[in-house]
Amino acid sequence: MVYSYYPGCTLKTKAKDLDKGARRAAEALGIVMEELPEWQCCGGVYPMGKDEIATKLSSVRALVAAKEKKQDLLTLCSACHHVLKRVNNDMATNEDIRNKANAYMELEEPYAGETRVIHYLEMLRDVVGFDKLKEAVTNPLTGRKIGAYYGCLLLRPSKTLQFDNPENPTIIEDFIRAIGAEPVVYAYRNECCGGYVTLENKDLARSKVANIVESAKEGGAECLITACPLCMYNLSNNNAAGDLPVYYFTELLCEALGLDKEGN
Amino acid sequence: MQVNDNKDFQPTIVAFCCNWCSYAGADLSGTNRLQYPANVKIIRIPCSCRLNPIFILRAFQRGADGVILCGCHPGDCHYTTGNYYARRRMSLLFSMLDYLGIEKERTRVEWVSAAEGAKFAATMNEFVDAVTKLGRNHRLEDLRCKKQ
Amino acid sequence: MQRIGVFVCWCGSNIAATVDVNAVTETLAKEPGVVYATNYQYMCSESGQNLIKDAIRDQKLTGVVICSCSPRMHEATFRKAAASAGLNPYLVEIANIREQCSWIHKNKEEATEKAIILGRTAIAKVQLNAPLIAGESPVVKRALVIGGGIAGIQTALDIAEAGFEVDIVEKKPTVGGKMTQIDKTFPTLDCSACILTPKMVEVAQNDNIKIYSYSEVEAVKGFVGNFTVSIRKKARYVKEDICTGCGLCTEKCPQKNVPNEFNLGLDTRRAIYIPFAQAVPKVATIDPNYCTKLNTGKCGVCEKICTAGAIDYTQKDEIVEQQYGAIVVATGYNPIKLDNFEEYAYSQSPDVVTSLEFERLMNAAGPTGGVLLRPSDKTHPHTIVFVQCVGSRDVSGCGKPYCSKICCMYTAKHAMLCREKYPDTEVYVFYIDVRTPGKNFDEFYRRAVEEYNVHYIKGMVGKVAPSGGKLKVQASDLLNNEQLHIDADMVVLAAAIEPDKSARPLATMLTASMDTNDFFTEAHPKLRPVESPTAGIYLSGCCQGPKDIPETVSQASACAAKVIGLLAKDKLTCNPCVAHSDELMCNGCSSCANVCPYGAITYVEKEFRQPDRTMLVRRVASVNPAVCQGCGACTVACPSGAMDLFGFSNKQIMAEVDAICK
Amino acid sequence: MENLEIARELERISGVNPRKCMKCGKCSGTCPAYDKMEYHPHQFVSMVETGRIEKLLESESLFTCLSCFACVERCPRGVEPANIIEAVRLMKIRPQNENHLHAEQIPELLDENLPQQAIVSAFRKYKK
Repeated sequence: MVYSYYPGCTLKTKAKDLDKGARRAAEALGIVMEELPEWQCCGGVYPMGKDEIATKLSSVRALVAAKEKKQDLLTLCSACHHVLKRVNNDMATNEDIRNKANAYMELEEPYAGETRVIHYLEMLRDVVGFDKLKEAVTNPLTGRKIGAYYGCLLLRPSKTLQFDNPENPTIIEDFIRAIGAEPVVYAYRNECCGGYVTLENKDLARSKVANIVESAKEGGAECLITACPLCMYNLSNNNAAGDLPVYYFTELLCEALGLDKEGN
Repeated sequence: MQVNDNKDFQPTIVAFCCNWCSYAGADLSGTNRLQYPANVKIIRIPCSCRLNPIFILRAFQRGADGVILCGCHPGDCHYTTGNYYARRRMSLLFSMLDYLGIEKERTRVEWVSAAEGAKFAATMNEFVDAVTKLGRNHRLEDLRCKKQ
Repeated sequence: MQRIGVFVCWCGSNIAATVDVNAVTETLAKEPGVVYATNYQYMCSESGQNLIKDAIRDQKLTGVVICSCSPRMHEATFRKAAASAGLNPYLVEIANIREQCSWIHKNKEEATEKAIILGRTAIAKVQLNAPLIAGESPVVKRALVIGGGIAGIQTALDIAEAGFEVDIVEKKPTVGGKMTQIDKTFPTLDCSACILTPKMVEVAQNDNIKIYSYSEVEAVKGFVGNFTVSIRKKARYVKEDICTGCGLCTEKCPQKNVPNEFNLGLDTRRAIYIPFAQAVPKVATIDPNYCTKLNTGKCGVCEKICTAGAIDYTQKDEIVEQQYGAIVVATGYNPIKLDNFEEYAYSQSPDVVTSLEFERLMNAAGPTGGVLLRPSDKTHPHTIVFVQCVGSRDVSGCGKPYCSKICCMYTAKHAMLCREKYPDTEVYVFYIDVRTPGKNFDEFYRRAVEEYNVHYIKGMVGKVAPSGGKLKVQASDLLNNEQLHIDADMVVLAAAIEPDKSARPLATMLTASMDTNDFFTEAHPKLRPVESPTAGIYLSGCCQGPKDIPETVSQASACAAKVIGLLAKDKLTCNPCVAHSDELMCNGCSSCANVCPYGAITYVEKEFRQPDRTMLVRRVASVNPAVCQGCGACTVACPSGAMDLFGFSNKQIMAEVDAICK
Repeated sequence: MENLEIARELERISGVNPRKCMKCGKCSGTCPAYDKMEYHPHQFVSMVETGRIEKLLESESLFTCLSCFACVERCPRGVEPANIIEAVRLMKIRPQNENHLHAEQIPELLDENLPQQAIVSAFRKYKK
């Protein structure tokens, strides 16, 4: 299976671990990730205003590029996934946004949301299959108790993202089982960590992180895994107790597949 | 749109009323002595969905100046869905008539319940006014049926 | 040659004051076909009617036009008079010169002119009237009630009481329905079983009632007065007539781990079971999904211990065919599945329960013997949060757009019972609106607040987080503009109710219409609330819309009254103003059947003689006059003009149009 | 009257019809930033509906919303309170010199591990 891959800015800088692990693991699983040439920042935050067109264009360019290659667009960062998927949905369903974006882009063939945006985790679940992944695991993380942290952007709004049950998701838990570890299901795994205000309202961010960390630890989690660089930063840096390590899910994936972090 | 300047003009108006709601509504406006012009003549049909577009064409052919259909409110049809059929059929027919040059103001669908005597009278007053302003209708008229 | 008589009524001065009745009479007398015209002070009076009757006989009239009040007033009167004089009643037409002429106009000249046109219009129509004979169809004097809950039971009892036979088809092994699972009833707090079980016994003992339990309706044919219904009696692997209901088998069966649906899965039962002690019929049923003998061929414990010899592992489903005059739908409701509401953690914590589960937890015959214990650790809950409107009034696509109607009251009941039985519990009720219309209902709710000190909070729960054996409830308190965080021991969800899943396929079988929520629609929302628009189909209970028990019972009895009214007749007189198809013109395209709301149109293969004398078999529409209600939708849909309506034919209406536009 | 016009403009930007709200308060029951907000999600919806926009425009609550979409997800009437809050935010920052954060403030808030998203999510409250 060959995918167009949209890494996003953060994965090229602060969240290299997320990207590197994903590429190595994909190779081991027989998935080809072709990074889009000349991709631009998705904007990081989905512009909700119905009259915001320009801020959606960079996402549309990535979607069009994947369409031209006749490939699904694979994403890894939660924020990029959220933005690309929602912009794609706008292009498919909102006539006004579609017309204006197409008029601006002057494409040969107007774009109407044809590209399928798929997250790396969805790819593992729906294309590779968690049972196949389990077979590929050479170094099962037996005995490790891991809490999945979903955050907001992968799940909501579920009508557009259609990622998993927004209130009781299971995809990361299934992933944890596939790599041989034991998932810790805790109530706050889909509650916001306060990442958006981490720059200027540390109090709020810290109190949200505390709820999540407490809830996970109570369930016996030894660490958390996430797909979001912002959650990663916030959960690691704003956890007052500082006692619950947070990893990208791809880091543990590599470990289970017997690949070291640097990808050897 | 032509504007009528003949003050004595009396339009001929055919009103089709469904038996269960609008005909009863028309009766109620009579019971309450609510006036509306004598130009309106009512034909009773079992349901608004009984109205064949041909009847309307025939009316215009025979010299009617306006045709109005009254039925039960959506969801209240005695036969459950008849008024929905009527609404769909009439919207098609009226746009065709408009295309043929019979102004949109000459045709109308209105929902009048059995309790809405006042609405019936008001609707008829409005409709007669609107048609009177337009004057005689000559489109579709069959010259053999021309009035003396 | 037509011989038409015209009768102009003065209606005292009601007509005569604004309409010159003499002028109308004289003018109409000159219309073609009119041989007699007269006017009279009160045409509807006995002497007025005699005037008409005499004229019909003396003048040998072939049609009658009466210029009088609305046909909605006296059409039936004049038709009857004509019939008694030997004229077909459908050869009478009314020109409405009172409500639609004299009463709405002041100018006498104008009104007279209009009255003449209306009279002329009626004459034009009556020329084309055909004598119509109302058909008759026989009535099978037996009713079928589908669903054996309180609605079905009440309807069946009332019909049986009137002396007619009734069959109840119930898909579960026992009748009783949801009410058997309910602990107490509002607003009186009397025990549900205590008032229901005597009725169940009554149903079983009534000679006029036959219960098909563990059975489903398979197919329905026919029409009002004469339905043929196939009923599938599912194999229960126990001979119903031999089983004594001793219950020994249900104690000895080694398969113990079957979720007990009567207690909503809160405990277990055996593979052979009697749903509950007061079940009717009190007969054991083997659950084929769990029975070891049926699945592997080994075991047979129940057969060995049954002294009556009632067990029969070879039993097969059986189809029974039966005739009915009327069918009552009483398929009831279910709480919705809460998969879309995981923010309340229903599947994540056993201590989050639905209200119906809470009924079982409070019930003396329930899994905890009537002691309120948390399902997770069997401890006594001290803080209980009730959440209203879970899935009701929800247009987001997760729930139901309507108000489920019963939740406000049963939640008040639950809250009150909790506080009464366990005064040490704190009870919170989160509500959007409290809706308590009904006799003694609002007083009941206020008692919960004022006397039982239940905390009613205007707001909604946003999240329930199971944590450390507690349920962390996060909610808004809109009146105090606060967000609340409550550590609860139990959360009770007032789940929306929806029609039973069996209702949709049943509606298709019955050609009874449903709304978008799968509730059956009534023939008229105000005036015919217990009848389906499809003749002979009646609606009882929650299949028509959410209802509480008192409302269900009154609707069930109303429904029975309607059924009795039908069954009391030997023959049904049909409305003769129905559609009919000209077979020579019909091309069998199905356009008419597609718009018919009653399923009155079927297709038959018929042989026709061609111009070249060969015979050709064609498919043509055939209208069942007993089912057709005469709306006329098909007459307009028909592309070939084969469909027409008696009494309101194309020609008649066209003649009226011509007369008005002349 | 003028405020009602602004309210209709907000409805256009957000694509939300606040009259669909049935005042159940589930958005505010759900909101993770509730305690730090002066006006809460249900108040945003109701104040836009009735045209009381000025107070909202002056409130810090605009920038306290975490854009977690929990209110959008759980609203039983499909009202999307987060979209309304975003629309008010846009109305606040679109005029020149009305920025919530200024570019020169940003460097001192940064630390070296901070991912770009955090800066962008601060920047969304900012227009050049």
